[in-house]
Amino acid sequence: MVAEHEQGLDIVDMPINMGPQHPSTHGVFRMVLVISGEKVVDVTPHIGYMHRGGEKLMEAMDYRQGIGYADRTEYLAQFSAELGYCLAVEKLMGIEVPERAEYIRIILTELNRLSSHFMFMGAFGIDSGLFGTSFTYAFREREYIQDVFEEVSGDRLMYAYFRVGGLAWEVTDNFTQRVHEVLKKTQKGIKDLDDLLTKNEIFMARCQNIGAFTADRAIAYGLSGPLLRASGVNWDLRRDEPYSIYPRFTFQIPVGNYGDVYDRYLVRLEEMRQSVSIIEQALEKLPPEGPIVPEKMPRRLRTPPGEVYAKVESPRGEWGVYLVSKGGDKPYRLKMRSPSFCNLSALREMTVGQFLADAVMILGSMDIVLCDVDR
Amino acid sequence: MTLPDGQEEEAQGDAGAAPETPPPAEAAAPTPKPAAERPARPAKEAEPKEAPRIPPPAGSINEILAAAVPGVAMLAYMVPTLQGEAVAVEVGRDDLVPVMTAARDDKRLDLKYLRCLSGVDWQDEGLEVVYHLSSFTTRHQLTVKTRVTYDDPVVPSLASLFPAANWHERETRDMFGIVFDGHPNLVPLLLPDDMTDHFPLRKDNPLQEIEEWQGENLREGAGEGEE
Amino acid sequence: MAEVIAQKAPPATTPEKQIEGAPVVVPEREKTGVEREAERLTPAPYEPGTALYRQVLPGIMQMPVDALLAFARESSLWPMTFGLACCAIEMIATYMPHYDLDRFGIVPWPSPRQSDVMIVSGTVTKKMAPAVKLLYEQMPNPKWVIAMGACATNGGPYTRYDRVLQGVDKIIPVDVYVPGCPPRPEALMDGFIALQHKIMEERSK
Amino acid sequence: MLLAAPSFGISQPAVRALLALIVITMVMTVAVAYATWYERKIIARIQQRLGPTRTGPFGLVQPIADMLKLLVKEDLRPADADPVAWELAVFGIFVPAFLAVVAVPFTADWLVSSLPLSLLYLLAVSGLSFIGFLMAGWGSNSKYALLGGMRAAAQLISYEIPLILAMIGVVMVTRSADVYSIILFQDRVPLIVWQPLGFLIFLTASIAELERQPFDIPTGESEVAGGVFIEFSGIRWSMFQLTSYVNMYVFSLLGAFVFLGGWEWPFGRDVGWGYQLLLTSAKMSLFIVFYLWARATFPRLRVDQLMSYAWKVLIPFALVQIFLNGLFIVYDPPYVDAFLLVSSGLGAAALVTLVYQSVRVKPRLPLQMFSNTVEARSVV
Repeated sequence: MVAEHEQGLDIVDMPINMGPQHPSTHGVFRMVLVISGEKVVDVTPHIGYMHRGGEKLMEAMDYRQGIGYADRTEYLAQFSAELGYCLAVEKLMGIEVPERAEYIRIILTELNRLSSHFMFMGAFGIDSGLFGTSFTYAFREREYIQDVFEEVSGDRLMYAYFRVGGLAWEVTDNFTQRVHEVLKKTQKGIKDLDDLLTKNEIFMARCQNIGAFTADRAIAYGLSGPLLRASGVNWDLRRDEPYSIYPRFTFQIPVGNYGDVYDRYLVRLEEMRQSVSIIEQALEKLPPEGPIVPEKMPRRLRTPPGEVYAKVESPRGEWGVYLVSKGGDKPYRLKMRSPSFCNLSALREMTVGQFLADAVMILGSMDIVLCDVDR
Repeated sequence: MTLPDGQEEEAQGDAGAAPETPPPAEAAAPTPKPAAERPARPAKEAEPKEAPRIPPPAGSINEILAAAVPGVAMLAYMVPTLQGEAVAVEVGRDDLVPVMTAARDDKRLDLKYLRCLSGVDWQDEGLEVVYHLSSFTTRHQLTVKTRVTYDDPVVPSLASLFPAANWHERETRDMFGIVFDGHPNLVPLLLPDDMTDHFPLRKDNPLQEIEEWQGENLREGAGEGEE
Repeated sequence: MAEVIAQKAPPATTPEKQIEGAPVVVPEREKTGVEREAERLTPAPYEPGTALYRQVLPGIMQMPVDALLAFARESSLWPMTFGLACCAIEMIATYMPHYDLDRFGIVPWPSPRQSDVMIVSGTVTKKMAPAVKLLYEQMPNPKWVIAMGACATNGGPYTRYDRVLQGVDKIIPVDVYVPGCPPRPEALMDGFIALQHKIMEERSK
Repeated sequence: MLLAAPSFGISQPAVRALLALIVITMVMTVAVAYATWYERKIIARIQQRLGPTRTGPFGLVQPIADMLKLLVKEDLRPADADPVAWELAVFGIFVPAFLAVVAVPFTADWLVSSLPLSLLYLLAVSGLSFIGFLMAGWGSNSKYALLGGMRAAAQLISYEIPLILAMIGVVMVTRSADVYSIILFQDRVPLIVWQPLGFLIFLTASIAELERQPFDIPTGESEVAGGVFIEFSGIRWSMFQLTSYVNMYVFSLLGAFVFLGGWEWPFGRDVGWGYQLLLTSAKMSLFIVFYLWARATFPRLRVDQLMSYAWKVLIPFALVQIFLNGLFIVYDPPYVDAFLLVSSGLGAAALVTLVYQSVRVKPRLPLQMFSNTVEARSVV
């Protein structure tokens, strides 16, 4: 006869700590998952392990020195961050950027979107279980793009190449021919990754209808970028709040239907193809010569007192800069609205009820950059 | 990238003096350099101290907002954005929630997308919380601001209205000490869990000095690189 | 749950009826968050491991066995998959086809138990420091640390922010410093080669 | 083994078996050490990398260096680990792997001991290893290890059944459970021709038994970060790696002998042990390259998908296979081989299409593309 208390064997939920050091947390992100069996009952994300005060230090630096911090905060889409920062300061100072500098900026930002999405494809393959093959394929292409960035700006990762008012110096003279070469290799790279992952039965089984997120929940949580478009909201800053010279190009904006992990992957894959077409159009229209910095640039950049909220479509979403200035050559307050921070706040609602292995896939599909989350 | 100390001193002094019309209380620049030693700089034209507050043109969304929330004191002015000008509204602290619910639920405004919530530390004019709202259907953009003083930094929380505000409010509390009452889980987000009395982003929190030599006594002979 | 309302200064305890002659009990001031954190940032104790085989065969064939094992250790250095910030992207790039650390026998392993090298690639903030120390202590003994990038060496561009630890050698002993922000993959490989030379010279571990 | 050849003339079988065991352990250790080498080389080549090249010519000294380094690593044991389970876990996994090697006939006259039921013995012994995983998972007292241990137990048990059912199909056709006679049975036609469905089920189940990539959930790197082996370090951990490669050899040999005809098929038995050994290792390496290729290109299945695939797909198909074999063998129609081939081939085709369709059952809407020029209203 089974004793009374033994009949009611209740299953105890086990808290598991996916700690700051874990192969699939894309950096120092910690989440405590409470799981019963394999199902996730509760998720508490802990961030702040990479909070290193980019905003406070930018307040102590003048406008030329602050560009390095924009790079280091969003270290996978550095040109988008620099573009956002420069647009904010130029709007406050009322500077007109010359034509040639605008085109070069757009070409480099879209190339940077390609290299950031390649990094996502590589990391997402590792989360789904591939033993590194997607990483090596993706990084082979990323290295070609980084070669172009290195020839142009002199550094592989931290470019600091955009300056308030235009560019730091002229690009190399075989720039257009080099970019054409890289675009051919990138198209082959996108086709390789597409064949490796998209039609793979196990990959589809692991990604379809996992972590589905409806459109109005996405808007309520302030998601942006591929996550928002995957949920079915047709919103892209390059078209709906056009900045720089994006209205001159024609490209498509992919929007998903189910908002699950597979749609996010497809949206990013489609965005890579669109970026290639944008770069080709920009290369044709690139004026062969012309100034890259306006003639009358003040020696010390001083902004009139005032505030501006400039936003840019970075590969992860809307990367915004809220710049408050009390005059002088230093920003008084500079808040970086990072897309990874807002996308990550919706992790709990996406993951509760899924399996433990899906929690890893959902976190991977968000493509977060930890320095961007903690600034 | 690290700031050369000499240039930083001079920049600190320079920024402190330039913009405000120096009333005596504020004029105490951190390093009172004797004026003679500094090179005489050409007299600069008087820079405008405060941004000009241009009232928004008729028919802009702050009228709809005022109609939706009658009897709320609102100071409205234009704020530049990349696509031109947008409306900013300054609201008192206790009628922040009705304004926000109206902005979100009113069909003509439909501002459902809370883009960014940031705290600004205006030193003597108190702490300010800035909300950037925008809408997908009507393509409106609105900035809502509230001011609180230092000794009573409490702002009603919007976490129930906008789930996006949940993490932003926790971060602003960590950085500025503005307490959002009504917030479901106001535990430190970016700072360690037991640090609730240190606010890094406030203006009175100085940067730390660079230490000359580090890690010399950790391991005997670690420093000299012996053998 | 930390108390919600943040007081600027800890509340002064109201002195009840003071008993004469009783020693005035000064309420020990409740430590602020910063001091509590400073206690957690004490450096990890470094005790060099005593090689097992040296106790088994104390004097016999000392030199060749040392040389052989040092060669074995140097040519199969297993780092831990542990990336902090932007330097982690350059560390990953070094494992990838263009630079391929696998040629040196260097394979990243997920758990600290199976790794010999800890590459600290990125800024060590004061909230992350206890975790880095714990990981260092979990690694089995002949272990080395490579401080990759300016942030791990002395705080780098973020050194003036008070939440950042100025260099990881404040908490764990570092063997090789790789300069750069972020250092190029070739610089990291050079760091590994320098570590290999160091292992060959320092055979006493 | 080598000593069984008449030239050695050692009479007592016990001494001969002991010497054979010693030779087998030596050969297996070296073979396993170089299994790590060529795994890293082949996977690196699939990933367009070079693999170890610096230690010795083509990195040939790399496995020796790894082995030596792990030998002198500090042996850590977590403070609150359960000492009994922790110590015995290594042997719980290590011993069954080497027990299985005893019954494998490498060439016609090279075998440690010829058991009449060697196939049954092989399957039984290789089914023991999940106890070691449970002990390792429970012993190291870490949540990840416990999770990995539970997953390992569930996976190994539920993939043991389709493996055995596939083998029963083979035994019904060859009417004997001894690997030696199964090989002799295939002197004209390898069994894969008559049992393609059995071969497919054996292949999938063997990957699951080895816990290699599509099914490597107990040691899933990205979820449980090394799973069962998370707390083991140094030589203890390398014992686990050693056994996973020994298992890989055993299952490759099993597949080569039972389905591809082993050392018998094209050239027959009397061609001399050199050719036979070459033929066996060629067929074995077919399997090994498939395992490595699967490791480099397949993502990982989720736990419930893995279990449902075993119970709802593999076992029913294996039962159908046995039913068909029984039908044809009992009624013995004139062309029984043709009937076996056709039925099993249809079964295999049905299994492949089921897997292909299982993911595409609900048609997915493709992405909607909005042009950036027209002022598109938002969908919401």
